[in-house]
Amino acid sequence: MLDIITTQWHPLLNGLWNTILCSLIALVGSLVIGTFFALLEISKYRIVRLIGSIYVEVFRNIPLLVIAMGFFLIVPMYIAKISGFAAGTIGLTLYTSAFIAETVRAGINSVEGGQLEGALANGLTHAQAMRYIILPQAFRVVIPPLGNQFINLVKNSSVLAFVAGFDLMYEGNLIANDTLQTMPTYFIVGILYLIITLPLSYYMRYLEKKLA
Amino acid sequence: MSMIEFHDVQKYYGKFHALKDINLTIDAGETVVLIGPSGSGKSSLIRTVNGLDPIRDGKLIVNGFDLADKKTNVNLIRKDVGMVFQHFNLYNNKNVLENIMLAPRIVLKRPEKENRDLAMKLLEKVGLADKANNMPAQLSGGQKQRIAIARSLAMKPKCLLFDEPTSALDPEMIDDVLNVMKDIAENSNMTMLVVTHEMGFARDVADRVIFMADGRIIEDDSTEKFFGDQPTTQRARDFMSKISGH
Amino acid sequence: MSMIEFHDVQKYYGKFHALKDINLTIDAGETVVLIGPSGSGKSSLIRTVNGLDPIRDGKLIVNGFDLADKKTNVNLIRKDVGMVFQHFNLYNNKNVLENIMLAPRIVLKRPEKENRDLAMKLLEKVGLADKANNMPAQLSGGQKQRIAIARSLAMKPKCLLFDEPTSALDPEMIDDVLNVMKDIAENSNMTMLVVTHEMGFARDVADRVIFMADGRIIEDDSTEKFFGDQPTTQRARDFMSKISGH
Amino acid sequence: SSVAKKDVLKADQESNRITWGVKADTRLFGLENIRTGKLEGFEIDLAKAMTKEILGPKGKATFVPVTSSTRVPLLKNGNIDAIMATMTITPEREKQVDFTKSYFDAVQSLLVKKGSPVKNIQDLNKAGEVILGVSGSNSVKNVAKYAPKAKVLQLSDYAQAMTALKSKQGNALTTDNGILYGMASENPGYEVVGGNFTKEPYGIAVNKNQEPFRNKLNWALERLEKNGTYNRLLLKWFGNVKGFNYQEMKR
Amino acid sequence: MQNFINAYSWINIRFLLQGLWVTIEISVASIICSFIIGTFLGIIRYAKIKYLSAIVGFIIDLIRNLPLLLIIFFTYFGLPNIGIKPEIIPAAIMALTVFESSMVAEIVRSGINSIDYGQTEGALANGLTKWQALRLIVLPQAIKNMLPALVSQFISLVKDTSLATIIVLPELMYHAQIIYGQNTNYIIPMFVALAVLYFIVCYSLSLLARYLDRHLA
Ligand SMILES: Nc1ncnc2c1ncn2[C@@H]1O[C@H](COP(=O)(O)OP(=O)(O)OP(=O)(O)O)[C@@H](O)[C@H]1O
Ligand SMILES: Nc1ncnc2c1ncn2[C@@H]1O[C@H](COP(=O)(O)OP(=O)(O)OP(=O)(O)O)[C@@H](O)[C@H]1O
Ligand SMILES: [Mg+2]
Ligand SMILES: [Mg+2]
Repeated sequence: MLDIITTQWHPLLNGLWNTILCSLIALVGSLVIGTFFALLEISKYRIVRLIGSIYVEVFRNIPLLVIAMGFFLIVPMYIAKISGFAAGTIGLTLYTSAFIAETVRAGINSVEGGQLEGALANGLTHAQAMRYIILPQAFRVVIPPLGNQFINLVKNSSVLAFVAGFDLMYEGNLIANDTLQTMPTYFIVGILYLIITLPLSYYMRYLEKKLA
Repeated sequence: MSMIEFHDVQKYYGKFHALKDINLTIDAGETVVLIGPSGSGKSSLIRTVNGLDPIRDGKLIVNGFDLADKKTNVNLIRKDVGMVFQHFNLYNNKNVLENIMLAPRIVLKRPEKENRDLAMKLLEKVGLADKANNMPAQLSGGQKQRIAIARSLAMKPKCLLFDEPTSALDPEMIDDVLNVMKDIAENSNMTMLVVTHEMGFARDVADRVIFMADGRIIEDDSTEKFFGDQPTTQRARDFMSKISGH
Repeated sequence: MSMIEFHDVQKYYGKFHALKDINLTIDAGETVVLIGPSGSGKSSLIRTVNGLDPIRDGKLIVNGFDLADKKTNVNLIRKDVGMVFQHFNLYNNKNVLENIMLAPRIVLKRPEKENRDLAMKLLEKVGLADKANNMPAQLSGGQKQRIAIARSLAMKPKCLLFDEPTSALDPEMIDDVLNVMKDIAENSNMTMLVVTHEMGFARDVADRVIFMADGRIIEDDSTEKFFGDQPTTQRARDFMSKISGH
Repeated sequence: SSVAKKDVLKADQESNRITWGVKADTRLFGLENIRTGKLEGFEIDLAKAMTKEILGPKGKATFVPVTSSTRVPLLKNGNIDAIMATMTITPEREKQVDFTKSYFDAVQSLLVKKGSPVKNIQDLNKAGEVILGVSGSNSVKNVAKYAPKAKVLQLSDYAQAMTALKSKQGNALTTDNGILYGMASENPGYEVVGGNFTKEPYGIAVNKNQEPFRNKLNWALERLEKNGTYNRLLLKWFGNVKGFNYQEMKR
Repeated sequence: MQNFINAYSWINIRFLLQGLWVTIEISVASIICSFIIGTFLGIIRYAKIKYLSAIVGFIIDLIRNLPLLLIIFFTYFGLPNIGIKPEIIPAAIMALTVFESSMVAEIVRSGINSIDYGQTEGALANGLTKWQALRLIVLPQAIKNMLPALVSQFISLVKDTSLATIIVLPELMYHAQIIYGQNTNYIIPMFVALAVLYFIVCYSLSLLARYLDRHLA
């Protein structure tokens, strides 16, 4: 196992870096897009709500691999050239955003109705009430479930392995195939994932306690 | 000049007829107390006044705006009509000062310095100047309610609505809140519509007492008449005897 | 024979000293009312009696069992000591009848028929026989509280604890609940310890009134003394004047 | 462990059965026939023939589908006795498993779009060129030697790699020419170029310390080469592949 | 277009549906197992039992934070090292159960915490033991609150079964790969079919959840 680390540290580090990069981009992207669709889902207008829920249901109910493959194989045929890393990251962003939309929507619903009424009666418009009062409180409530989504996101970034995105899992597969030391290689890959996800999950737990 | 006018107002929740044939005029500067058993429609009535709940039918004119008209911008009404809730509804994510300053800043675009000065003055008025930087969760119920009143006053409204402002409070906190309300009623020419079971307050402060039951206004008396003689209807007399002492 | 005995009881929440040097004896069959300002420790005291909250120090003997002793099975005490909460705490997933029948069936293994008959009798006693199959969410606050009382009575306890049973209720519901409580106090030899702000109830029903402040028992008077003369301490007199009328 | 101590040949002779790890998703070598559910291909037929050779006419060959990532752990855990799954013999791999002599000398070529400026592997040795391959195959390692400046993208299977080529995710697809010719016949717009720039000897992998078993496999392979069975199977599977020169591969 | 027509021959569709059936079987088995085990573990975490809760919590955290792919791998190839040699299907169910149980445990723990503590106090004061209060009063209410999160998790589970292609589990994704192994032109039609089939299964699951949500008292 040590010899894998000594001889393969370069691709492993490269994979780790790409996994982190993809996760960060998808994290920000899915948070923005997810919040947007959460707001659509609670709109006054039925047609807007419908658009929101179609988006969420489609991306939530199709495997991430299929979405990423779609971007990698089909988009370049008709639309634009796209690298495996980009295809995987976009796929991951859209996929995760559907889950985040659900989470944020639940968070908004969990802010008690009095907060909205208080703001409206105080003269704020609906949009202002959302922006200054409801969303800030909703985000506080959704931090724990969002944390879980982010951990899932990091793990799901392994979809890059299927679209040649040079992430940790991709490099791990190659090393396992070259050296045939399959179990030790995946063991190391597992530990590298834990190095990202475990601190994240303990930080989330800490935040959850602090905000409770 | 009238501040609030109901003309044959009907309100429904789905199929449930919550307000029936409401006719009521409240003049500018009047203090009106609204009483009645639970579920009689007091909250429903008061919430239609600033457009928190829509009406189905009839005409409702508040501060010159017609609420039944879809083209009316309800925010224009809410600027001038404040509301105080049973459960305070302070913004949990803002401290006391921010609770008071937020709406004037955003809605009225009041300059920051003037906004802060007024907020501090109102905090003093409600006796809580030392709590300016506390979060709502750090306050007792009575303190929260006084902050909520200050928050409404900061908009310099012409009219204030109160929906059972003291019924979620511990008994020894109630007087602090009622005293603030009395002060407003006596020392400003605010129009006030107050749902409450505090009969002492009604007797001392109200110009008129309105009694509701089953979605209807059953009595609309001057305070002297309501407490001096007796309510006209049996319903109101029964109700008064039931709540006396609590 | 004494039902509840506190000997130098101390209770802490973390570092906060919530009950200080409590000494108190309540005899079987007595009705005791406990009053005091918010945060004075009334709930803390009453919750130690059936072991919902642990004590740090001292001796607390309830129905012959020593609660300070770790070997005491607290469930044996709870069988005989019922409790009624401010917010009712009815089982939201069970209908009214099931709320009442659950504990006797599981804890006392009371035969089903006998259980149901007693439950129906109690429902009649609290005036809600027609609500047997309702879910708690379909009841008003006053109805919920009467069901909660019936639920406690179904265990045939020797002692009942009440923690502000009427303070979450609409005023016109309060009498229904108080009347049920009066009936129990007068027509059974239940021991009752009641935290309440309803002075009329205290005056009519209580044998003794206890006043707490800052975690201490400050006054422990007979009802005649407390209401007839005046409370001894200034603290209690101030408190009484503040809450009178609410 | 117990797996390492076991004498596989003896055990197989006792049970009259050899368990092979084979491909189930690779045309010509090992592919599941979805009508019958049976595996078919050159490696399957060769494995059956070798089983009969070693165990006699009643000997049974059992097949376990494997992927590039699972074949070695399955071997080490004793789920399978031998791997015959387009596995190239490399010195790196010989540290972990033992190989028989080569049973198929694949040669590596390139597949490109017709009219592509790429004519051979040297044309790809430029920054910005992208070569597609299948992850776990040795061919991608080879191109890294011949065209170190090109970028290599490795995908999970041939169909994905072929589609990526069509999506212009790369300029050329590399692997063994038998597979490339097969794909060229399905996709008329594409052609095999670059000659046969390197050899890819496939070997049967067995666990370390199984000398008797490995020797027996080599022995059986030689017998099949001598009695013409090998050439017959070659003709059966590669005779019709357009552009594939099976004559050169005859033994 | 011709590719789509050829790819969707009856024999290929039937083969896909066979894979779908395996996906459903594996999913149902894993959902049942992980629901039972996850609830049990969630209760242990909630109950704050000395040492045990902390140990269980640590193991849950470890598993939750690993990619499922690796867990499948370790189950299938790691267990034989300690003398357990599962077949592919049991191995897949085991790996999914281990992973999903740890996710379910977290959902259960926070579901229980979401129930007003007054419900527990009411039951305790009424003479019930802690365990009776949990089982009869708190859990039934918590399950209703947990339903949306549980269903999301089970939808993920259905999709996650596709990761078991790595150990050649003959489920939907793997069958699609076999089909496009015959002809590389079938790959896009197969991915479209995968999207549709997974969508149908997963969306039905959310509809079922919505139905339950409305009809659970
Ligand atoms: N959002 C709603 N949807 C359906 N019915 C409602 C809604 N709000 C109120 N109601 C019903 O309308 C009736 C009047 O309610 P309202 O809250 O106005 O009474 P209230 O007099 O304020 O009572 P309380 O003293 O309990 O506050 C009640 O029967 C109530 O159940
Ligand atoms: N779980 C807890 N943790 C920490 N402090 C607590 C806890 N429960 C009560 N306290 C504190 O102990 C003191 C006594 O509380 P308690 O609830 O007994 O008062 P009370 O007399 O019942 O008041 P109220 O009339 O508001 O119900 C208060 O200062 C309160 O903040
Ligand atoms: Mg109301
Ligand atoms: Mg209390």
